[in-house]
Amino acid sequence: SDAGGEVREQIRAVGSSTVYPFTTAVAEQFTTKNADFRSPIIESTGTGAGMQLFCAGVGAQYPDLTNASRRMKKSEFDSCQANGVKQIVELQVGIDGLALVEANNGPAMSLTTADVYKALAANPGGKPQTARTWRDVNPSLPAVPIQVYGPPSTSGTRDSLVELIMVPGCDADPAMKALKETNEDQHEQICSKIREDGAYIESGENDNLIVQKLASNPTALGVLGYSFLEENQNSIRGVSMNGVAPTYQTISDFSYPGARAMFIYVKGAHVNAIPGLKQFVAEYAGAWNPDGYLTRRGLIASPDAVRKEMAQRAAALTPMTGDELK
Amino acid sequence: MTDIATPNAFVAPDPASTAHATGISDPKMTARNVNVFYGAKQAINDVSIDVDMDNVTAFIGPSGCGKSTFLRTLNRMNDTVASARVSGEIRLDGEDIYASDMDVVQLRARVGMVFQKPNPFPKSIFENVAYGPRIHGLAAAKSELDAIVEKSLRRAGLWDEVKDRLSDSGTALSGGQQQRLCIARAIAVDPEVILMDEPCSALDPIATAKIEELIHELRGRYAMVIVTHNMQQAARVSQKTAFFHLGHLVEYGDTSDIFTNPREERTKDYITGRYG
Amino acid sequence: MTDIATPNAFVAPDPASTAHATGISDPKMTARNVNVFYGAKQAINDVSIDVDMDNVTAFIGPSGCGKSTFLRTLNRMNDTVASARVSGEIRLDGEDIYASDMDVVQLRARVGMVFQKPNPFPKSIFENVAYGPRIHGLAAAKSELDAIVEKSLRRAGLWDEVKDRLSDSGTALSGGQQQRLCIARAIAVDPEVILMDEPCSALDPIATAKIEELIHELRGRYAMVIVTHNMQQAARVSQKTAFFHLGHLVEYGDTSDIFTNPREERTKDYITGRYG
Amino acid sequence: MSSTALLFLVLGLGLMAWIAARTRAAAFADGGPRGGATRHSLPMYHGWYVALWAVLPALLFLGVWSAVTPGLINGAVLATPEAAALPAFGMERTAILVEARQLATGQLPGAFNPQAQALAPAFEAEIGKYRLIGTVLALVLAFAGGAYAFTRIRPDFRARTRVERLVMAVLLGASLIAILTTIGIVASLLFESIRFFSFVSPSEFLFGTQWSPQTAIRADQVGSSGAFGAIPLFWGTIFIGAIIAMLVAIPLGLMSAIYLTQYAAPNVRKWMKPILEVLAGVPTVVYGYFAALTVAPAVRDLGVSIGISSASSESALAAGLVMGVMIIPFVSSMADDSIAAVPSAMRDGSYAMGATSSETIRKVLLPAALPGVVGGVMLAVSRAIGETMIVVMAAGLAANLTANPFASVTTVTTQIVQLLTGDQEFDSAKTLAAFALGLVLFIVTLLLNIVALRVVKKYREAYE
Amino acid sequence: MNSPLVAGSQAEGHEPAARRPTDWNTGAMQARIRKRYAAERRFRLLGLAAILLSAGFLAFLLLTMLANGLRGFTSTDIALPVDFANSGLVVEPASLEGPGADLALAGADFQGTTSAAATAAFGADGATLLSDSAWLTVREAVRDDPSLLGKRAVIEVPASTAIDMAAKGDGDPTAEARYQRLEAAGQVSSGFNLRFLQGADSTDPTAVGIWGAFKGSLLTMLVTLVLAFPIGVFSAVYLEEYAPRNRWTDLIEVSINNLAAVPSIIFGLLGLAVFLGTFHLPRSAAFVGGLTLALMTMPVIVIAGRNAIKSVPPSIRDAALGVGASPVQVVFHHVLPLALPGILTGTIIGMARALGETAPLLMIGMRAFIATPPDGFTAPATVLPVQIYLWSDEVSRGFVEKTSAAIIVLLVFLLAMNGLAIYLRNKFETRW
Ligand SMILES: Nc1ncnc2c1ncn2[C@@H]1O[C@H](COP(=O)(O)OP(=O)(O)OP(=O)(O)O)[C@@H](O)[C@H]1O
Ligand SMILES: Nc1ncnc2c1ncn2[C@@H]1O[C@H](COP(=O)(O)OP(=O)(O)OP(=O)(O)O)[C@@H](O)[C@H]1O
Ligand SMILES: [Mg+2]
Ligand SMILES: [Mg+2]
Repeated sequence: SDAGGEVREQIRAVGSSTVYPFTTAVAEQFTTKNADFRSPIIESTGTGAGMQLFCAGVGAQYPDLTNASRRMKKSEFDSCQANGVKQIVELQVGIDGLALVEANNGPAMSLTTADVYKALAANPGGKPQTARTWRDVNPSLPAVPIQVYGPPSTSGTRDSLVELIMVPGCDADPAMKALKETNEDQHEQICSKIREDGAYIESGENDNLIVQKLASNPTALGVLGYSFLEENQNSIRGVSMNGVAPTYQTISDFSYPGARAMFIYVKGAHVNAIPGLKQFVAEYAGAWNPDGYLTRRGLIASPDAVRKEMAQRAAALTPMTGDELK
Repeated sequence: MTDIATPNAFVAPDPASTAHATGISDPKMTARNVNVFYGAKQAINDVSIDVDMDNVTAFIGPSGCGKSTFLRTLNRMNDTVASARVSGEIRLDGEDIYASDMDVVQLRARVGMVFQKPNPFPKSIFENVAYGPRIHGLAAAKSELDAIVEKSLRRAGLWDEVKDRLSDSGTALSGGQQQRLCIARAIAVDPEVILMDEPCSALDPIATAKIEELIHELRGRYAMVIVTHNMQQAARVSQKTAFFHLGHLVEYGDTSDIFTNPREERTKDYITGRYG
Repeated sequence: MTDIATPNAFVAPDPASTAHATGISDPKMTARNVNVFYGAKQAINDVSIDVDMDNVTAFIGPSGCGKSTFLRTLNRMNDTVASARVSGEIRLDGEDIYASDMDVVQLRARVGMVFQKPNPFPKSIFENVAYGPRIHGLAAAKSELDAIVEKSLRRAGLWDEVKDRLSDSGTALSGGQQQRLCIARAIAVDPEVILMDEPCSALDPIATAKIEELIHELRGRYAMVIVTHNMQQAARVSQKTAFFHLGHLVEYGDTSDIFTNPREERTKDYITGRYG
Repeated sequence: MSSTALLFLVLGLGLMAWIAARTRAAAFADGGPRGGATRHSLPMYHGWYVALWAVLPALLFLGVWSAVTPGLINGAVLATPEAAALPAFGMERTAILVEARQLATGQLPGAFNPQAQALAPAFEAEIGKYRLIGTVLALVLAFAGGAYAFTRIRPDFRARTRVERLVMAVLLGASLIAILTTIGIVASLLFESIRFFSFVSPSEFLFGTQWSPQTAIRADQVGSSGAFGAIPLFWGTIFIGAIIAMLVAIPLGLMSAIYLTQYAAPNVRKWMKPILEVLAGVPTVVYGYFAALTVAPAVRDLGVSIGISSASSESALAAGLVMGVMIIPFVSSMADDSIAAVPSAMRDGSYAMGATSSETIRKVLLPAALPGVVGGVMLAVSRAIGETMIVVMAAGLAANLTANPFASVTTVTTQIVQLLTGDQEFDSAKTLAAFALGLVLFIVTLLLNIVALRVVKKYREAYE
Repeated sequence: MNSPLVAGSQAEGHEPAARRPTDWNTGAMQARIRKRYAAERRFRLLGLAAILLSAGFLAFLLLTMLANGLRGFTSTDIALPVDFANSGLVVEPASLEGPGADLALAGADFQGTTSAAATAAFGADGATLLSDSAWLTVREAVRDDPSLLGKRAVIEVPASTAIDMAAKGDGDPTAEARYQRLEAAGQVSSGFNLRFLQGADSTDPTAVGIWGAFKGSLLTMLVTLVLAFPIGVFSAVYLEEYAPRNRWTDLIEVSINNLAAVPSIIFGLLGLAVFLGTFHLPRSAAFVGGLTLALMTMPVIVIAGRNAIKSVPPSIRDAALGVGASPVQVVFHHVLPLALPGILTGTIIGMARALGETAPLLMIGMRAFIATPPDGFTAPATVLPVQIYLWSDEVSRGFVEKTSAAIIVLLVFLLAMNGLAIYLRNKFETRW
């Protein structure tokens, strides 16, 4: 009940595995630059679990910061409020691209979101899935078997895949778009359920393994964070989508469909109690510029206007009101 | 010694009572109507016997007849067998050893035991003999302990052979020496009775002869009971002999009578080697 | 039978040679100057002996004297002990059984063995007896096998007791029955010699009597060697007796001579129970 | 006084009691074990007896005291006027109280919350008060206990029996931990599982053939259809752990054991056995890495080269092979033990009939050792189906109901890890499914073990 | 002297009187025997093959790991000339004496200086040749020798992952080319990577170290040992020596045997629900990890302990009881000392398994990024196998060889423990 509680001298962060490498990089710089603070503890729990831990309350046993590969939901904000986590500072740290990739010796595909949808949906357009090769989906594509390594249904990245690529691909069909108005449930069934007959291969969190597997299986595609694509240029390359290849440029201006913003949420009530939290946020704000060290690790910087606003917010630690969320 | 309570069991009509009623002046231990069960199986059937101070008593009988079982009831070593159950009455100096307030640990210090296979502790010879005195606090000082160890080893006839290597491991001795070491270990706590379960069966003839000689020497100082499967040995070392068969005490009496003039047919068959 | 090669070992001046030279007409197996070592330790020391067809030979001696060891050299069961090493010469019908071209598998089929503790396989009674004929391919058809099993069980005097439950497990029989089953199993491959290592020591008197009776019946049909620690048993069942002591063959001769008129002091001491 | 200092004080008192009692007992007349006036127990035991009486009640009291006082202190603090401003109930109130306490005890350098700052002095005062009371009571108890025990020392007092009774109690207590752990496991799985079964019916869970936990992570999430038929997971688990792995482990393990026990020279055996055991000691994460990076691609290439174009690089075969190798020692050491446990009389019996080694092994030793071997295999299976990391890293997550070893399947343990480390809410059916899966896994291994124990036990009795 | 028992042989009356011994020398018999011997040889070869296959697999596994991992123990350094005098670094050499040094250094822009120096020395792409943590090396150098500040000095700094990979012959073509040029100029060197053994986790593969995880493993194992060993030994003693045979002890026995085979991940769930959920112990702490693993290891120790205790000959117990030792004395004076080697081997094997365990620790939050070695039992920590798991998931390719190197460290640790167990087993085996 009211017993418990621990002394804590270092920052504790939880949340998305996508943001994790950036936050750890910042943490590392923070430690080397601030010898008088203990190094932060950053745990990759996934966005949802991170939100849950973050919103559980105020006090030493709850994390100070959570990483999110998507924006906080209204429901999560409410649960935070209910638990006394009143002041939450939202910071967009940059953009991540959910990239479709293939091996460098692959068939050099160029796809549209509709192709991907038709190839990966469980019931494309409400009909049973029959496509075996990409040519079945679109006659202009090569006749290689559909094999896509992607995030499992337990991960937030999977949500992004559905939200950013599958649903738009589905809505490319006007009938589907119309369905959304009339029968939202059915629309969702048809547009967002991914096939489970083996063509879409759920791979664990280990994206390196996906890279390895692509290298040994050139006809397969993979769904990866942009940072992995950048790091492994020597073995894999991006697949262009709707004519746009995943590059730093196309993602930062959101012209590549797989682009998504990444956030961190800071607990206002902890700023004064946890030594170094303020400096940590400042370090982050200094690192997310296009020439900062985070971009070398695959972060795509936010547009200038956003960065400017975020920098101000980071300095003033202005809490959000909740109205901006949906 | 305290006087012996005379339980009515004493006059119960048991086959052996007439046998042992003769010639025993001063029983050290008395057993009356003892039954031992292992689970549902009865291993000892209504045995009454007296063990006295001046004589060596031998238990003989074919394998599995219950000699060891009965011997182990005398110092409650059977307590360690979960399935064993004992009924009847066994008294040491008139004290009921199965009474609830009997301290088993002390009883075993008073009724020592030597086993069929020599079982020295894997410690030094000195420590083997000193173990009992130590746990019973019989020696206040190291010198006292030394004295006890020396005396016990002397009595066991082992001192001259080992006095220069008391710190060697007890397990490094030969079989016969080990068995004498075990006897020394039993003597060291100054027991009143010594029970020996086939102490020579694992030994060679020379070692056997030494143990037999030792038994002769210790006679009178301790009440002794010896189980043996070697009838010649029983004849050589004991003054009283009890013949067990299938859990019953068939015959009990002076050794010379049993071997020359057995009253029971079974005893005679056994002694002449028709079975066993 | 083939004629016996006479190796020069035969005339070697060994202490026992005079003893066994007498009265043996037709040796089935001959051992000459056999030594057995376990690692560096010598367990059998220069033993020469003949085993013949018409007599039952008993090996007696105190525990550890090497009876079992010597017995096991006769069908090379000692091969299974890694540390065991045999020198000297042992012939079966004149054939050297330790020769390099000797087929051990065949040898063991010709020289059967029965052990101290009955060791039926945990299979049915039928399978126990059929095991040997099966592995050696002695029966071409099931009916032949049935006949062999029946014949063997009859010879072992077990047929009437088990004929209605041949498919019961062999381990479900009583000790004495198990031992007779083991004898039946040995007989089933039609051996020429049967070696028995204390076959009755784990049995009760009645079972023992049955086995002794069986040995009498089989006599003449197979050469038989029996190890026993029970001198009365040796006297009852054997015609020849060999007394071992500390790895040496002390005395070998007609059973009646050995028991009534031993030539060696050690033999006499042992027979009269001064040790063992 | 801090609690550590108090602890040491009490222990110090115990030491003094030990010395005093030992000295007193040593002064009793020494008469050997017989005779009336003999001391029953060694002085040391008297020492322990008194020391334990001095220390244990005091420690027990301290334990209870430290469990009870926080509530009392909170009550007292809440009664102060500063506490009136606290929010009525809920998490925030608790958080403030905890914080105030931590401030008062100096555990926190600064306050998250000004209200906590205000309450801190009150906490400080109350904590001090209760600590004083506790100290005094503990010391009194220690003295009283020690004194009581000291007065009982007499030559015939059975101190050893008493002390040993305590030792026995400690030993018994230690063995009860196993039961507590079992209860803890069941409790921690059962509660969440019951909640899971309020979302998904047990029959759907146990017999459904569709596993696709794509339920909404959040209320508004897309793709929220979910299917919780666990049959594909059970199948995957059995396929990898009980079929493929066993096809590797049983022949290799059994033949290795046979070779080592029956044929190998003692020296070879002495070396080979520990070497094989290393296989079981290699961490599973290493196997996982190895399986994913070395074995899986090779298996895929093999699949493609023999014309199975659908061969996945996350195949059941790769995971099963590596897992099979991992459990070779489980099979081989159990087989080794049970073959060695077959009485040598059996072996001799067979050799004496003229059987060759292989005939003896196949016809006599193995049948006799079979129950033990089966027991070992059962244990190996339960180890295999509980194995996590190899599958997490090498076998994929696709819940396919297929018998194609080149296809990807998933196992119960993998799904547990995925469900609990993904982006989830803690009371969604998805997370709770992990506990339900855990429960099933626990029950299955429990049954396997009971069967294995039965088999092994029955077999042991057969020879004794 | 004894008359033989009367023999009755009616039972065999129907048999032929003459005995026909089996003829072993017929062709059919000989062929059969040859066949049997052939089967014997085949069987034996099969056994040998099984052994060789198993051992071969182990060798292959170890060699693969070794081949991949040994490179992780070397690093590539670049000789970087830094002109401190003209670098614009604002550090007072005087402030570098004494306790304020760290603060003074933290304020200075070593990062900028380092990349400027790199650009000056190696051209426009100079900064990308160096590791992200190269400036730390420069800072260390200045801390060690403040006099550098006024001079020009050449400092060996770690190269970037790309150059490092190129140096090891595994880089992409541009990096290879760049490396060739650097090597031709004598500006690179390779050597043993001491940082790897001393440092903790990092996001930069050229700066990572294994010591943090190693220490976490040590602390966790310590907790496991301290809890599991006494409890395991005590339960083993109780069950083997004192427990009456009844339904309760059967229950204990079944639980223990079952716990020894319960999937490790279930212990993770237990730890999550009980230690974190109910007792609110800190996440990611070595203490909680140790607690969880102790529950997992304890049954193994109990089983090993019981076997060891069982193998102490009963005659020793009889001997002690026979001179009047109490049951407790028998156990503590005789049985336990004699069983100890066996108990220890079992313990080491159980501990080795706990050391390699990953899955349950993932459940209780020991998968965090922790850049400093833990300094206590409740401090956040990670352990070797989890570190391996985390590194295998890192973005940078430089982590591949580090993962294998960490595996080597873990294997060495384990082999040492197994070796100790074998040594104990051989040393103390059957002394009576
Ligand atoms: N622990 C036990 N549990 C069950 N039965 C037992 C136990 N110990 C002995 N028995 C049985 O009790 C009977 C008597 O055994 P005991 O050992 O006393 O015989 P013994 O006369 O000493 O035989 P031996 O000469 O072989 O030593 C035997 O039938 C034996 O099987
Ligand atoms: N496998 C072995 N390894 C080493 N020494 C052995 C082995 N088997 C027997 N011995 C030793 O060889 C000697 C003779 O043993 P053996 O078993 O032949 O005696 P035995 O006369 O049959 O005795 P018992 O009457 O006790 O059966 C003994 O000293 C024994 O210790
Ligand atoms: Mg006995
Ligand atoms: Mg023998």
